[in-house]
Amino acid sequence: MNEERSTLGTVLITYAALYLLVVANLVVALAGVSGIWALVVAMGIAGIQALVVALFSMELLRSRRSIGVVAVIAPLFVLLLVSLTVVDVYTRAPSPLEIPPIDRTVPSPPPSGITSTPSP
Amino acid sequence: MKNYLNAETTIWSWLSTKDHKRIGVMFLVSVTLFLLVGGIFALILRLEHLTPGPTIVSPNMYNQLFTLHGVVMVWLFLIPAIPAGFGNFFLPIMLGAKDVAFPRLNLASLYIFWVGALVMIYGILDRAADTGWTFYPPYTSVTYTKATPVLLGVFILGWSTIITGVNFITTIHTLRAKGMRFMDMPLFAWALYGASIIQLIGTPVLGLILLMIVMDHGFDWGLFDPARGGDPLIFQHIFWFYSHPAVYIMILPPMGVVSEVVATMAHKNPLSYKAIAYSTFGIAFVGFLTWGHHMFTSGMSEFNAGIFGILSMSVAVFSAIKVFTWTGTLYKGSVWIRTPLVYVFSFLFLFIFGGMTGVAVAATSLDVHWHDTYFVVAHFHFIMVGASLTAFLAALHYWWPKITGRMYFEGWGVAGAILVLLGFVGTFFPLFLVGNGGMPRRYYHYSEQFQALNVLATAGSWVLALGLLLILVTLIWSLYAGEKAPPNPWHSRSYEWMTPSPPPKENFPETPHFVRGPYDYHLPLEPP
Amino acid sequence: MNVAVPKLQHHFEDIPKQAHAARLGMWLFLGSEALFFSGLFTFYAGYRAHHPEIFRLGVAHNDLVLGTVNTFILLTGSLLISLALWALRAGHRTLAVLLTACTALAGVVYLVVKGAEWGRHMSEGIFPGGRGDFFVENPEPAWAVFYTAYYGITGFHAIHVTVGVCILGWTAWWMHRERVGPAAAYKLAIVSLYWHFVDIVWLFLWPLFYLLRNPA
Amino acid sequence: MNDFLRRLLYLPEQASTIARDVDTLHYFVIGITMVGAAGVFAAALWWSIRYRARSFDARSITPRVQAGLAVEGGLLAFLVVLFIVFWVIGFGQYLRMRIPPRDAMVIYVTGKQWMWKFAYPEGKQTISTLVVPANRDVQLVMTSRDVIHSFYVPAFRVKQDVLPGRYYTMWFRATRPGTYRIFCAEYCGLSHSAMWGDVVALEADAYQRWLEGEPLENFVQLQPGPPMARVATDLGPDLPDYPPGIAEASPPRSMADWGREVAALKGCLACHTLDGQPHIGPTWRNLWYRETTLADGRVLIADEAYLTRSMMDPMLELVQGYAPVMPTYQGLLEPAEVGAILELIRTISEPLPTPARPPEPLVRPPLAPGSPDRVDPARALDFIRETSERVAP
Repeated sequence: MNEERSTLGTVLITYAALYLLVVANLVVALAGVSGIWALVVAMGIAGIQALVVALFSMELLRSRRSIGVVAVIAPLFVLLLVSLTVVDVYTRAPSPLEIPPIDRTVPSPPPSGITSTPSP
Repeated sequence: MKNYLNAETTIWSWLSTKDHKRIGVMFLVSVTLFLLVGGIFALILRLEHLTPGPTIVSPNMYNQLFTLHGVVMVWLFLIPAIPAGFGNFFLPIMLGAKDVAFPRLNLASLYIFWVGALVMIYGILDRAADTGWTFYPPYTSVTYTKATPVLLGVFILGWSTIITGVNFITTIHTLRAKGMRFMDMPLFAWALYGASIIQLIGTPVLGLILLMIVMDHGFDWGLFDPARGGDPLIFQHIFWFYSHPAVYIMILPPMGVVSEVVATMAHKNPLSYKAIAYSTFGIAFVGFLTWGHHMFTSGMSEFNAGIFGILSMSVAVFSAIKVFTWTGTLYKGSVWIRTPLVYVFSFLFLFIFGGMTGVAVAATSLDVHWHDTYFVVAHFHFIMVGASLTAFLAALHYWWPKITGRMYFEGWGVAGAILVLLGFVGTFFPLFLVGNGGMPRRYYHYSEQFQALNVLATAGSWVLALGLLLILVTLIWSLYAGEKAPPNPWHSRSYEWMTPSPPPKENFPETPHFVRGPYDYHLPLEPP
Repeated sequence: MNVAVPKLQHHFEDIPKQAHAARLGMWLFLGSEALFFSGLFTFYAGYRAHHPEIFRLGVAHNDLVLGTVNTFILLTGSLLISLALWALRAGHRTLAVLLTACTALAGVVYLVVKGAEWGRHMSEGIFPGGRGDFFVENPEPAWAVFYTAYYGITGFHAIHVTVGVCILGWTAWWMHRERVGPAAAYKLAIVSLYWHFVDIVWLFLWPLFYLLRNPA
Repeated sequence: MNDFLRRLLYLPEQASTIARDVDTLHYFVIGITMVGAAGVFAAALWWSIRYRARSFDARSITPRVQAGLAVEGGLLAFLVVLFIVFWVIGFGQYLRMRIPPRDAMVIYVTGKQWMWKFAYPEGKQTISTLVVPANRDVQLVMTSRDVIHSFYVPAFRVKQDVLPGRYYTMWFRATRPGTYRIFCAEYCGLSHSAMWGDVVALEADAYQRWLEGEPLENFVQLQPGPPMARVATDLGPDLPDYPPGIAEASPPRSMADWGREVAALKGCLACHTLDGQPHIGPTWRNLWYRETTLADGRVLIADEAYLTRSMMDPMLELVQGYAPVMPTYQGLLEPAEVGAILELIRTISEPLPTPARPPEPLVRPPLAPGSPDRVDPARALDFIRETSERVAP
């Protein structure tokens, strides 16, 4: 694990890139990209930023291989949990009956079928 | 002769020790205590089922008891037992190191374990949760019993296991003896490595879901309340993402113990070192893909049920490879039938039976009938008690001479092992049949036709309890009346037997340099 | 100027091995923290899948300016700690102590801005758990779970930032008191790893709560 | 053969079309499990005896036997194929189970804390007894009113969790008339183990006659519900107390919690709800000291006196819009228990800070208001009397 100096230059270039990526993400959002593409672009840029921070600021490039393995495996499992849960929500069968809208204004009157008192 | 036990004998020297061996012994004592606590809860539950109606406890008490039985057994015994107890003691010795990578962190893990246990005991005494160890919302959000202390207790215990995981992986990576490659490590170290991976990836997710359910139960945030947009299935996904790999935390270290005991008692190299090592990693990683088989009937989509079904099958393959490799190790060996090997035989039979019923449950349509019935209860008890507890007892007898310097009593050991095996099969085989008959689990009341089998199961539980008590008494008795233990009673080639028993404070008189592998039984054992 | 050399633990042979062990230990801990946040991302993703329309409206309702300011603050903090590490390795200890203190300050500013944002939401009557009169006007249940998710996720992240600020403060004071030299720079590197991790988590949270606002 | 194995494995009768196929897969998988376990165990025992240690000194050595890749690979391949076969058969049956046929007859099911309620499209409603025609596909549209329950009929080999706020479907086709027990399989609180019911499969014409209103006793004799069910869901006054010596859980700290426990055990929560949902009886949420109009038009404040009076003599001051079905609790509640219930009602006097649970997602029977076979109010009373008799004969 060589401890030779990380040059000032690399630090400054890294963070210039990161600032640019933040601005890029902002511009894309304000430009009105919508739907699935908005998600893909936003997460893509965030992923690139995370990669840059990990490789340069967290000196992953100059660490031993065992640390690299940890840095690769953890995000994979994050993705695993998120993706399979979202797949479950999207592939559920549609509800056989639509759920009546929630009206919170007044407690609903007693159900008529069961309990209305007999007409005297 | 100075060893780690009598190096200093003040209480403070034990409480502030940084010696991994003492921390291991303290973990073993606490963990055995909680085994007895959980066991008592189990006995009361079995007594309750002697008659279909109310027998000795009220429904409310029964619900609290089965919740606490689950929580105490899972987080206070099964998960810390072999990694924190035997792992702490033997991993540095097996690697030829003086101590674990972060000794102070190791002691912190012990204290966090005790704090978590105390918070749990406070929860137990003060109207414990009656929600089942799975804490499913929306019931956990509306129950009037106090779930918060139990939840926070488990949260704190989770941190204790995370710290142990960090410690073990760093130790294996940085503190191996000179010239010891990964392939020269004993198989118990591989098992601990696999279990630590799961602890590091799974336990934080448990920590988070417990905090969420505390918010839901304590402050009514309605995170999973459908009236406020919530969906209980999101809880189940995040909870089972931890809880299924948690059962592999409970089974991987016992597999490591069985690999050690089989190789030593058969005096033969394992049939295939690579098969066991790589299947340990296989179980550790593929274990995370299979959590959905707990939710086949919970309203998850059929598409997901199919994916999780096929992925759950892949985990079973790795366990099966290990079982075939252990059995093959006995071929052409020189087998000593001693107490640890009797436990390994019961481990083999019960683990295959438990594992295969697991595969059966993963075949999706069968699970619809079995889910949440006593069949599933019997399945996971075959794995947790049949495999993990048996392997814990095997490890206890196998390493007793090394830890205490005394030999245990062979006759009593075998008697205890047979009693435990008979008691266990007597308890849980009838529960398989009752589960097939359709008796749901967590039932205070059950239909009359299931009474005969339940009475049989309760009788079996007494035999199991008797066996465990016998083992406890004879082992403590052997502390005083047991004969002095030689450094290598089993003539094993594994590294932990190359040091005197009980080992000195710095493990090896001089820094070891191992020239031969841990399983070279084709070479004679020259005196240490 | 006596340059304090870190104490060699009895069971490590040399400092680089001890430094690598500490760094590997911290990376393992950060791996487990990443999984802690995976549960929160699942919580957000699951409910965004359930109620895409209202989550989009919720994100549009959030204040984009404050969110972006916070992103720049954390990024600057990440820059400052990298400079501090470079300074310490180059031997300028006082500069390193100053930069570490500035990083802690950046963390505090982040928390202040986040507090302001929470205050604004609470003044609009938005409280976790679907309480508050904001939820009387928009009765759809998804609003309640969006804002509970917002408070929960940003809350847990804020706790991590607070812990980071305390560690940074202690590290600055420890470097000053021990007159630490380049040989012990790996200890500051460990602290910077944690701070960079907290920054990465926010880089993912920022789009989820502030950028994904455009109607399909 | 099928019946012998079914009896050997203690499986319940196969009363639905899917049950027989599930059981065949069951025998196939359990058979292989038995063979595998016995084979490995026999191999282990045989090799241990055949190669038992003869000399115990440290110098004894054993040959180094290393399994080739072929042996391991072969075992691996065999297992992978075997498990995939299990999955293919199992998942096929699972899809058949989960996707209801097009023309199935729909019945609405609601799981509520510790009872099952069934509503037929024709307007008939029953508690705990689901009457279905045999040899006809029946699709259940299910939801829950409070926590997760699970509709489980062992004889049909079907089970489906039921979550609040969502509808779930499940279908089965009873092959033989008869009575098959329903269990709740997902833990749902105090009387989870008493949440039983019965599926009564009748011949087609008998079912039609029952639908017209013929009492169920003409067709089938139902066994009594579990002893515990009578305590929690019983509408009748004669509540069996626990046998003496039952170790009662330590009484909860606050009176309100104890009141909630007493209300659950004495069956009040069977008709009154705590979360603002109207049910058979008025809800206790937000009831404390509130103006209530009685059946005869008088208006009074619901204070301690009124609540205690209506516990002991419910018919005296009946609330407007509710059926006179409440049994008297005279002599059944000690003064301390009455006080605990009043304390419970007092502590839930302010409206829920959050919106109430979604109103019963159970859809009203989809009948046009004017349609003739809509249940007219006069017959509603017979239904109440019929269900209260069935639950508490």
